[in-house]
Amino acid sequence: MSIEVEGLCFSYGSITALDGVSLRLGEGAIGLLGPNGAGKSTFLRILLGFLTPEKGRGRVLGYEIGREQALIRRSVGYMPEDDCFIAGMDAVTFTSYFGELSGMPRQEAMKRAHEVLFYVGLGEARYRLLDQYSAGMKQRLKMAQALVHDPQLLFLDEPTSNLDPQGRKEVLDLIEDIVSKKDMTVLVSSHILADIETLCSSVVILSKGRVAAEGRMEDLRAIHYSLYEVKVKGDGTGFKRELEAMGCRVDETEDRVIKVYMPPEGGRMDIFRAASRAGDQIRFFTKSQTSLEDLFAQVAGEE
Amino acid sequence: MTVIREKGYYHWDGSLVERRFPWWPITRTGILLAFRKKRFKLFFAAAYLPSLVFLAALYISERLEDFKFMLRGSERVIQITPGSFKMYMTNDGLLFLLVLVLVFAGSGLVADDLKHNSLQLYFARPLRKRDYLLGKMAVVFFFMLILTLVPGLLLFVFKLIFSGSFKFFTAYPWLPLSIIGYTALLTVFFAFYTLLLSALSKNSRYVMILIFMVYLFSDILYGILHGIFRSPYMALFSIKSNLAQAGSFLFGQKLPFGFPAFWSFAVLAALCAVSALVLRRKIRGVEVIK
Amino acid sequence: MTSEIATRNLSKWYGNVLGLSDVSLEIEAGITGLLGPNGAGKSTFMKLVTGQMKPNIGTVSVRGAAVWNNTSLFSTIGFCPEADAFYEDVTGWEFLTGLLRLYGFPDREVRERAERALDIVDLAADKDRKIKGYSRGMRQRIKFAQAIAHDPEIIILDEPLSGLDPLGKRKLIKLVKDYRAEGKTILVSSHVLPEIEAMTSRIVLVHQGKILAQGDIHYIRDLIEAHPHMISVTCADPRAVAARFVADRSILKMSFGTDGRTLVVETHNRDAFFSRLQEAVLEAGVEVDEIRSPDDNLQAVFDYLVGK
Amino acid sequence: MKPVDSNAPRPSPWLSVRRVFGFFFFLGRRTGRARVFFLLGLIPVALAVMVRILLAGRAAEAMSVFNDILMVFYLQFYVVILALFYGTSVLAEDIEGRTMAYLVTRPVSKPSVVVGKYAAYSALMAIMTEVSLTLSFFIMNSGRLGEASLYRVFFGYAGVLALAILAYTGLFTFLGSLLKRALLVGLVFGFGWENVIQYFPGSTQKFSVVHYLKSLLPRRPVTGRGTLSVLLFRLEPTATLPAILVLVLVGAVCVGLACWLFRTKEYLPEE
Repeated sequence: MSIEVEGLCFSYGSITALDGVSLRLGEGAIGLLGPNGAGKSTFLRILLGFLTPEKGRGRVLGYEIGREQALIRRSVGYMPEDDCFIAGMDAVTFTSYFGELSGMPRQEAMKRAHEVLFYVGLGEARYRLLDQYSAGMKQRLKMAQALVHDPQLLFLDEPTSNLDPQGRKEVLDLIEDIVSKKDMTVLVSSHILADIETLCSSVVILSKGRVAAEGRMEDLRAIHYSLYEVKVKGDGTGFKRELEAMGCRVDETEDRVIKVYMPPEGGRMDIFRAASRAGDQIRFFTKSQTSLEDLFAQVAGEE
Repeated sequence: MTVIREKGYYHWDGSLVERRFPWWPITRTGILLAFRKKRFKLFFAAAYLPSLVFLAALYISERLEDFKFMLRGSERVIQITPGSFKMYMTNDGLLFLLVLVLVFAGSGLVADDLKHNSLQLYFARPLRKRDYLLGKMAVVFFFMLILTLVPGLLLFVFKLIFSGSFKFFTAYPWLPLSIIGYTALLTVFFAFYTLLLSALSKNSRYVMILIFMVYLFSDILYGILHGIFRSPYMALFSIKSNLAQAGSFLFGQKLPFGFPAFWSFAVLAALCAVSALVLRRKIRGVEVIK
Repeated sequence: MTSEIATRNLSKWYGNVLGLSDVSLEIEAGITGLLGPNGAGKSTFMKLVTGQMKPNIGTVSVRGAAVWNNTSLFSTIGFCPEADAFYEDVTGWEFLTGLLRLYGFPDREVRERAERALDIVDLAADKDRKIKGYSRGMRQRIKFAQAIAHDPEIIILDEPLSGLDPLGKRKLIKLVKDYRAEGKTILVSSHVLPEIEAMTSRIVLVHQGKILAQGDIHYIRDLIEAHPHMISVTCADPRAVAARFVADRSILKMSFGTDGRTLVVETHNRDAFFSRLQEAVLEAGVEVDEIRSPDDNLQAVFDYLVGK
Repeated sequence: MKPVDSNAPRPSPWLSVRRVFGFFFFLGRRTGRARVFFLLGLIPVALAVMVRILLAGRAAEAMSVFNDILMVFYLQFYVVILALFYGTSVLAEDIEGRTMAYLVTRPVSKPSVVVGKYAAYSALMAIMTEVSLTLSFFIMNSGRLGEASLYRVFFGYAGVLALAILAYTGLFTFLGSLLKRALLVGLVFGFGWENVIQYFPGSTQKFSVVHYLKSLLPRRPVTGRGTLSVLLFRLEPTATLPAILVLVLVGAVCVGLACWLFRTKEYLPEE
């Protein structure tokens, strides 16, 4: 059990950020979700000991928050959400500098810095000054400094924001590779749900400072009624009329995806029969699981 | 046995060590960054000018005969005494150049970390606030000592070399100690002074103005107050006068201002205490915005 | 359609860093997605269109008029910068009204426009709080508000969705589409591909300062004939379905997923394949879980063009 | 091609300068730094009160103390420091803070941004310094409030101060648009060159702003205590009118150059 917290409460003056959060998080990649201001960053900062909770206590990697904070920080890598770097420095010095501050001997830190910079895809740009780094490159640099001292636990706050597609793929592959080795736990807080879906095996959704939903990805996403999403060649009016004739509820999203709510007795093959009757060609067909986005909206309740 | 290094993440086989001086990397990097700033080397070199002038004076005082032709008018024979060391150490020119070096090297010490909010990177490490502050202060220690203590001791040694005897040392054995004492006082004070101002704002340009303004203003304030009240205690307002008073005491010379040197030490210590308090409150892992 | 923004062999570099090289582009009304990896030149292009940078070679013009130092043009352009940079000590209201006054609107109109813009991005409740105290999402929304408060005809958005949570993103995407409906011209750059796909299918792919492709995503997709289309079919017995296609000449390659339930087919003629697939499924009576074409989205087009 | 609709608001240059002025005058007052500088300005007032108590009755001496100590404080320290900070930040502030995009994409010409900000910060400085000057002047001369000549002298001082603000702020605005490390160069100029040049006889003094300011002071600051007095003894004043002209010219030319530079150069933090 890498993280256990009991009844965490914290508020910034009048705004309550965390209102009694109790969690037991295990190994692998855990997604931390929630609308702006739900308390995600506050939760991470409490685990790191930047903020002391008003009520409640917790243990990270077995060390008590607050009392054994130095031990926690030695084995945790933190990648903050907002931009942070040191002007006038190049990437290698920057990364090895923070490696040293984590307790690595200087030569080791320098060697490891080069290695880690290649992992995050900054291999060629590692000698350039940070002032000339684009937002995406600074993002990867933050990842590098979180990995340099080889932590057991990684806190990633918005790891893929302002990364281009190639960058995002590389960072996601890197995180997946780290998680696959099963000896490092990663807590990912992100707004890009597609990333959480690819990365995480279990998810925690915070809303207004409380745990709105928690559990393994599959359990949360199973839904009871059968909903299918279909795209056909052409506008599909014939197809929709056929479906309604069979008693299905049909509606269409703006990017021409037809949502078919199939009554319990109907089978999915009826959809294909309806299409061939209407002479329309099905080009996209899937049995819809609640996508994380709907789950997010449903749980966070603002939809 | 062929081993193919797979692409992907590898662990680091070393182990983290509990270092005796966790703040040392901060100092080393701070100094490195200062030297990388454009035109800093120029200011740094300029700060050595006063010591070169003093060195020349030393040389001339030993070789009076060769320079007779130059000194035809002035009867005053250049005699090097601890007083002249004190005069060198506390003169306006040197302090002005030291402040310029402070403005250049010290303004960004904390301000840049606040501006680029990299404090959270520092404190996500097993680093105590004390280590962070000590590391940053040691950057100022380095520049102040290398511009005051090192030349001071060297000049003392040159005095012995030029005069070819240890007479000077036997006459004033305590002089090196005063040099060390005074430069230590100066260094600690300027470290607290610079860090306090550097922590007050994210904008390092504003900090540059502050470092320069507060130092100069304190002296002008003394000038004005003295003009009005004619009482020596007004010198307590000026940083430069306090340093001069404390320096004279440490060099065993006549005190330039008519009050016990203890007061100057007290004022300097009080400023350092204020700075420590503000720094403890201002440096936090993360800017908690209400 | 008349082009709102037009550039002719536009090139820009600063120092020896290449920004854009030889870009000729026409952007009509509606939403155009500007896409490219880090440092591809997206921000450079947007800065040239909003007159913050001077082109080294070539021209950039909005509605026929050159942009550099042409201040009369700027009242019809709204720009939402990427940087998270503000006048931190003022409140949202003061920030918005301060900038609106630069247009020369009378005070009453400034207040009206500010209120309307704040309602649109639903920051009305926080208008008297200092921007210093805003969360990342709120800062992004106030930044969007200042880009549309003066009701410009042309809206340039550099990474408008970064830092917003999914609900904030949905609202902003809907808002941008409303502006399209009003006939405005919107140029949006974003790194997160699904966001661009949700907003528009008209994209401009930029890479290393050059235009790789421009037009409708699906049109581009079909244009790239050299690259066969991939279709994945997940069902109980993929081999039964595959057996029907072995003889079909238009099928280039077939492969089976490791989970033993998916059949992935590569073909030039998607049309023919889909119609035959429908018959095959019905005749074989195979329960189909999913039919998808994995490379019909932006990511795939992008990877293909960028030469992955 | 849809024509650029003429009704789109396109403020006249004068209106846009006024609007930029309004925005930054408001913004300047809002920052914490303005309060710090304002407090600094109140210190001379406190000193004036002390002097008033001490020199009760000896009006002539009060005037000389005011002229030699307080005016020198204003002209050679307070205004220079303010001008140095506000002048260089006319451009550097928006570039470093990356808020330039908000200004440049508005229908206000770049020169009007420079002039508007220059005027806003000069006005801000004027408030800080003139309030302090007025208070300290009338406190120190509270005995002679009846005399008409007192007010003429006061307006003389206020005028010199205003000219100092215009000239120095203009100069440092120009420096800010030219150099990246304008503040340091400004420091060396404001406190190095301007002080040292007093020693040189002859026309070299003409190359410093403070010379013209001091030539305009109603009473030649001859005596005086404190470290600055030693620097004054070599003053060969220029006549009043040319001095005013030079000061105004320095301010105007520098701001003009800053506008021209800002208009032609692209001001972007290196991408």
